[in-house]
Amino acid sequence: MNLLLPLPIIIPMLAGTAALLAYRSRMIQRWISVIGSGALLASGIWLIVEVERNGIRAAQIGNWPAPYGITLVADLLSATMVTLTGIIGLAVAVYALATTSAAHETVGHHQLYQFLLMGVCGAFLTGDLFNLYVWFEVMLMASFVLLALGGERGQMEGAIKYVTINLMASAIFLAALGLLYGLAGTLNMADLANKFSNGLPEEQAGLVTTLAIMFLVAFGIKAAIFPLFFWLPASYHTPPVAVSAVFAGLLTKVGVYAIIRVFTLLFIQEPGYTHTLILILAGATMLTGVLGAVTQKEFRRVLSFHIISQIGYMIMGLGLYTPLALAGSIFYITHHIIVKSNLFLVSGVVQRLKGTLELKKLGGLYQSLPGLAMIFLVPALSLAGLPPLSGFFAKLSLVQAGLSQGQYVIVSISLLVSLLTLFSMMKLWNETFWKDQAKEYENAQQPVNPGEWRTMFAPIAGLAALTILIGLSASPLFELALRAGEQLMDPTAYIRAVMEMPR
Amino acid sequence: METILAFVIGALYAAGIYMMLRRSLVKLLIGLGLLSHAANLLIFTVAKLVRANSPVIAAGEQTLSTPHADPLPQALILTAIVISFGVTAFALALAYRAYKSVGTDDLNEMKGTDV
Amino acid sequence: MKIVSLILRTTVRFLFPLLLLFAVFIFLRGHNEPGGGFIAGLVASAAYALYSIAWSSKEARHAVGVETRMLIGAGLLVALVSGLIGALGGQSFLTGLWGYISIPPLFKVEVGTPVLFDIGVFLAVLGVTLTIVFALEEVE
Amino acid sequence: MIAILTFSIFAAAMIVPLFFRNGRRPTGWLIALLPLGVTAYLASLFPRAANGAPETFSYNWAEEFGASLSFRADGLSLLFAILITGIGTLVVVYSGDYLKKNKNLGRFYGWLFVFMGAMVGVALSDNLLLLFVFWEFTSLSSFMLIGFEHEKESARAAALQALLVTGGGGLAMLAGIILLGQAGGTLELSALLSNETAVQSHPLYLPALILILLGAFTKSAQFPFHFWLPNAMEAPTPVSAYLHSATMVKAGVYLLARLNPVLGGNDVWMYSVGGVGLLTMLAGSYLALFQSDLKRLLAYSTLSILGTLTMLIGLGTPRALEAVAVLLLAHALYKGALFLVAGALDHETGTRDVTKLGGLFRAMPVTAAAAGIAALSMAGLPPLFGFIAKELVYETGLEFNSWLMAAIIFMGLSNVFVAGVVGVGPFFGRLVKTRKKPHEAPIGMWLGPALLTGLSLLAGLFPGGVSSLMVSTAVSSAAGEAVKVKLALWHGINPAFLLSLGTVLTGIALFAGRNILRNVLRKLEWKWGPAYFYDRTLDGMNVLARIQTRLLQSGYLSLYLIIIILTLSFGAGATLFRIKDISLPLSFSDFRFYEAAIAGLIVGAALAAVVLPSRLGAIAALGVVGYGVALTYLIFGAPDLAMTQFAIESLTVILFVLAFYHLPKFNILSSPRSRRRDIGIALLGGVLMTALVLIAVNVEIAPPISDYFVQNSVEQAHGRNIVNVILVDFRGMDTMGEITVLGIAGIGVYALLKFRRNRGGRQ
Repeated sequence: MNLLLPLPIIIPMLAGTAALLAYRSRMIQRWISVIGSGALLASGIWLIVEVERNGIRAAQIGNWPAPYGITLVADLLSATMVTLTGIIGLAVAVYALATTSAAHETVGHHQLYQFLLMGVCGAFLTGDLFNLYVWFEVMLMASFVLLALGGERGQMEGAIKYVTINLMASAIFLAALGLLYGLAGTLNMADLANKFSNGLPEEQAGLVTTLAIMFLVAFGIKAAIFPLFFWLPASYHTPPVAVSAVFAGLLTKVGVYAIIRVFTLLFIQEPGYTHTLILILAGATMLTGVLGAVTQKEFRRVLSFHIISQIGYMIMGLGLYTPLALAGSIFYITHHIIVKSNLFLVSGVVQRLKGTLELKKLGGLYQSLPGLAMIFLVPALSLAGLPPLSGFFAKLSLVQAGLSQGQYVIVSISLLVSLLTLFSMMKLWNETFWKDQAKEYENAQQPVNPGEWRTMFAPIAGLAALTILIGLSASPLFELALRAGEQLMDPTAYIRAVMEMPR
Repeated sequence: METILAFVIGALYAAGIYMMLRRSLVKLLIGLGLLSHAANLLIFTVAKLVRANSPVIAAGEQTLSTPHADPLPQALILTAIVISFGVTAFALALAYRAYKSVGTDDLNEMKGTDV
Repeated sequence: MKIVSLILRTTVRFLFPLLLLFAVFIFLRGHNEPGGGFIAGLVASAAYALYSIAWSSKEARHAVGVETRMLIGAGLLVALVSGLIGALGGQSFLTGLWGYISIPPLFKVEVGTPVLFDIGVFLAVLGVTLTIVFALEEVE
Repeated sequence: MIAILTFSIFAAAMIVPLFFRNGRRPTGWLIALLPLGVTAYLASLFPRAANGAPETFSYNWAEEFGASLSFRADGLSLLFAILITGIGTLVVVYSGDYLKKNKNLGRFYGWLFVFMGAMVGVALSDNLLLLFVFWEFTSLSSFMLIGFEHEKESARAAALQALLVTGGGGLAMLAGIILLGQAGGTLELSALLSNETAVQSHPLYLPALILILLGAFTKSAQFPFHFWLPNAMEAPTPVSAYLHSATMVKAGVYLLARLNPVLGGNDVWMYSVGGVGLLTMLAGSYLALFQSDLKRLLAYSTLSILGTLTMLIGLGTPRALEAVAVLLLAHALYKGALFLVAGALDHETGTRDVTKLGGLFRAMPVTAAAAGIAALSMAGLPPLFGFIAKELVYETGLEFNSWLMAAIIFMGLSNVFVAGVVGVGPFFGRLVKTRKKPHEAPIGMWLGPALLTGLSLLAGLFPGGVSSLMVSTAVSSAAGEAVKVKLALWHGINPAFLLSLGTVLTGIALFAGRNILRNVLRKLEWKWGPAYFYDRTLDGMNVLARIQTRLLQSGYLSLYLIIIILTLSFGAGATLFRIKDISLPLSFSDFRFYEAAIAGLIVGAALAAVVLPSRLGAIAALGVVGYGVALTYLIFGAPDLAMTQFAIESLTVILFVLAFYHLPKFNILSSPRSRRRDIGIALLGGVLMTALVLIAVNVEIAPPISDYFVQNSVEQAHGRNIVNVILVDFRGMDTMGEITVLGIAGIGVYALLKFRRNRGGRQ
């Protein structure tokens, strides 16, 4: 019980450390990676069950009372995110067994992967702003290495942009953090929320809102919102597929999570200003992302730009700022993480078969691998929001929330964008699966042995099944999201859980 | 002194940003270094400056009696320094590796992965 | 060149144990006076770094005795274990537990899991710094 | 039961392709048993619907969204559903022969059943969101079926076009449905239908109406969205027959009829629905006149009928609705048959060009007979069902004004003409040589047309029985009140009959001069139709997207950083300036000389790092900055920080030097202009940070929490160096993350420098 909250951080740290100590044996590292991810998923499920049953859980690390020590907090949003991390973590860990080269494994792929998961979980669970910075750095550092590992030219160019821009974001984050500590003398988010809650005088409130914008920029870079997303399309298509799949699913969502967290807990003094701004950014993010995707001619680049566009949906719910809308955001994040990782994994299979992801060099896969084609359709159509898949309900809840508030512009944009998403998913389908393979690009397919095939296919099929399942049982999941949204809209329970914990 | 340090911080940020905007990869790294100094100094300054009295309790005492520097921001900065050291070391290795595989350190030549 | 390296080697041979001792000293006083695992780790790695400059990274690796990445792993593991000790006793993760090791007339030392944690920090910093320095030195 | 029924068709979609594995090819006859059974079951539900107690089913699904698994089989639903499964049965049999040699027949059946299930779902849904789910499935399966011959680029383009147009309409409809739900308080159709006044007086009525109409219009290919339908003729002919004439395109019409009781009955409805229908009718009738491809010809004439149906719903009188039901049925029977005939002709002769077909009566007698009778029904001649339909339409027209009547007559004329061109032209006259030597189609391929025409004839001869019952129940549902319909073949000689007679005669005359007509009209063809706009819109979007992406995603890292800094500066700056009495307290008095000297050292060293031309100089300057900062820490009571900073700074300098040994020298690469720009940006950032620090230093919302550490460090945490205690105890979690970052950096440096691609290769 006392380990409930730290466990999702401890498990990957232990797994990463164990893999590091076992650096000589690739086989042991592979087992550690899969077992560690599985255990992480189990701890995530335990966490969400506990939080669902008993409300927001908090743990004072080191037994120091809040706000003096560091508090880990899990509300439904955090618990959901941790569970999703477990799901994607396990799926990609298994998939990576088939696709990661021995060279990558020898220099530490599995260790880095576990540390990445550790950082992600830490960011989701911490209740302390500076601690959040630390977890961000853990996650970023691991992602830097994973991204750059391989040393090809494209990877290097992508990595330099990714690293530089993310460090810029960290610098902004750190500065905002320092200023915030100077103002309020504390770093515990619940404590900060408490101090901000009883009506600040104008100058102080204005300064807090200024800091809010700084945090928005810092987290916005990490979440890849407009106009701060450049690093993403420059880099996400360059590393090995297993790496970009986990990046695509999880990393930007940590930024989104951070934005949602601080703009529902800390910076709620002037929602008319801040949240309207977020709504505008959401619309711009959706549009620019999807338009970027339209121009792309490579499988993973199309997918990368779609991440941006969907980040727009996720913060649209925050911009609308009602329980229903936040529930929509949470539902959307849930759906997106599963679907987007899966699409990247599918792209990896395509790359494995064809040796390339350039659309003009692909083709003929519907004829030769109808099973893969059908599995591609599930996440692809879900991404476009076709019923009754998960994406439909994600979109529906946001559209319903927007319409019930009379926010017609953003709703229209979101619907238009979903049409364009459909367009570009079907473009992928046309080019990869329907079109005949052009003769001049026909190359000898690399043989895939059955074991490897199964290892790649199992996670893809599993995630596709999950996508369908979410669609068919949207009701209980949305109910959960709605309760999460209500928790976010009323921070008092969060504050109470942190500040009045017996220990 | 806060006022003066505020300008020092501004100067460090400006210098760091300027260096990051250069086309040379190496200058970019120097810019990053300047930026992290600026951020650390910012935390330190905003959290009130107190001259000379470090937050170390004298042997046999239970607490600090004299006015003293705030220990918490010091701990934060220490963490930040260490993290930025790790980042810098990695960035150096990355720069080396990038230079080897791209063949130049001109950042404007490194745009093959966009567009 | 030869003379320089000869002087360097002689100096290092003299400095090396001193620096290591100094590292231990800084580590031990860290909880009460300025110092601590982090700075101690840096000082210790400076010792080995000097060693590698005076001889070679290969010899320095030999002097370390274990693969430097093992040191990183060990450091992280020690830190993690120090946190888990309190947790397994039913306390919160990373809770500090304190006790005394004493041989009554000779000495009495206060030890606790935070000290163990600091040892982890020391090992990790040493491992990381050496890994980086050696790797950079060994770039062809 | 009706829910299970619907889902069983979807299940069949998944199972049927499995029968085709390993080269097995079961016959279409066997597969057709399923839709046949479903048809029979649906027919058995009719009496209950006619008695006003339709079969229903309801189950919770996603009630948070207002969605439920509600099904309801009333007259309108059943009429439509029976049409779908009945014609579906024939199409399944037909496809078995038509695609006999196609290796993907199994998949074809799979998607065909997905479509069938979706359409039955649309017809039987009693919940608007559920209906929408099925609606989207029809779009998707239609996409797959239009693009069935996917190696052809034209097929892929047509499929995508259909999907985008109907999908876009579908999204508008989704918004409309949600608004309608807000206006009516529910998404259950049967509940909504009794809530007419509340809905129509609600402010959201108009937007909801427009959005839903967009969905219906795109689906039913109404003007100006009609262009996708002729292009969809890329699909295999059974698909065209099934989806694009008999069933899917009628989904919009069905929806309009379904919602007529709640949304209709006012002027907005009449003019929008009626007007669009009228335009579509005219456009389709006109465009049909000069086509020479059999399928496109049929497609345009289908458009004219779809327009007519929509127009009639817009008019909304009981007689108009009666005409809708009858025309819907009659059209499905004859147009389905004619499409199948067109497929048979294509299959047997290798061409679909009407100018290259003729005199095939002898070679294909059964097909010819079926075609001829179907054509008669289409032309509206007694004793076929088409005649009854046409009379009803004419009578409705006569109830309104003469302009409308004239338009309807034009439609009639066009249909007589097309009936001639398709049903008569290819079979009579002189035999034209074709690529393949024609002979009669296999039984599976003539059975469909024969049965459908047979039904046309039966329904025409005996309109009183089953057809009257079906039509009355359907019309009652569409009108929202009980309507009793008595169909009859012969109404005596009345104005409608006379006009109809005139139409037929003129139509025959036109048919005689068809080649001249075609050539004249071709010359008048207008290229700026809606299809042109569709293409331009798509092109425009592509251009816009490319410009935007090239602009934003330029590849220049410095531009990205500039955008970020500008965003931050303007975002934070603008927010800062919103504060009314903003004060920048400056105090230059409180400092000591050596402090100022250190400050000067830092700034000077930073400047040096910027301007020094040598790498080592810049590194040294960076180191001096670090030492200066460390001195500042020392002065202001932070010995730990100072020690760490000194150590780290030295180490960093060493690392830089080690790395720079392998990196190139500094070069001045940027132009003076971009340097000036960058100086500006850099100053902007610096000024912002200075201002923020100056303001923040003097504002305190709450005192710092550090006192707790001071009080408890010794007693609770057993340490006197509070900073160290914070690091290893109070905030040990931070340090844990910190050493992990360091560890990763170590692994990372090692991995980057030691990575060798060829080591081991793929496992």
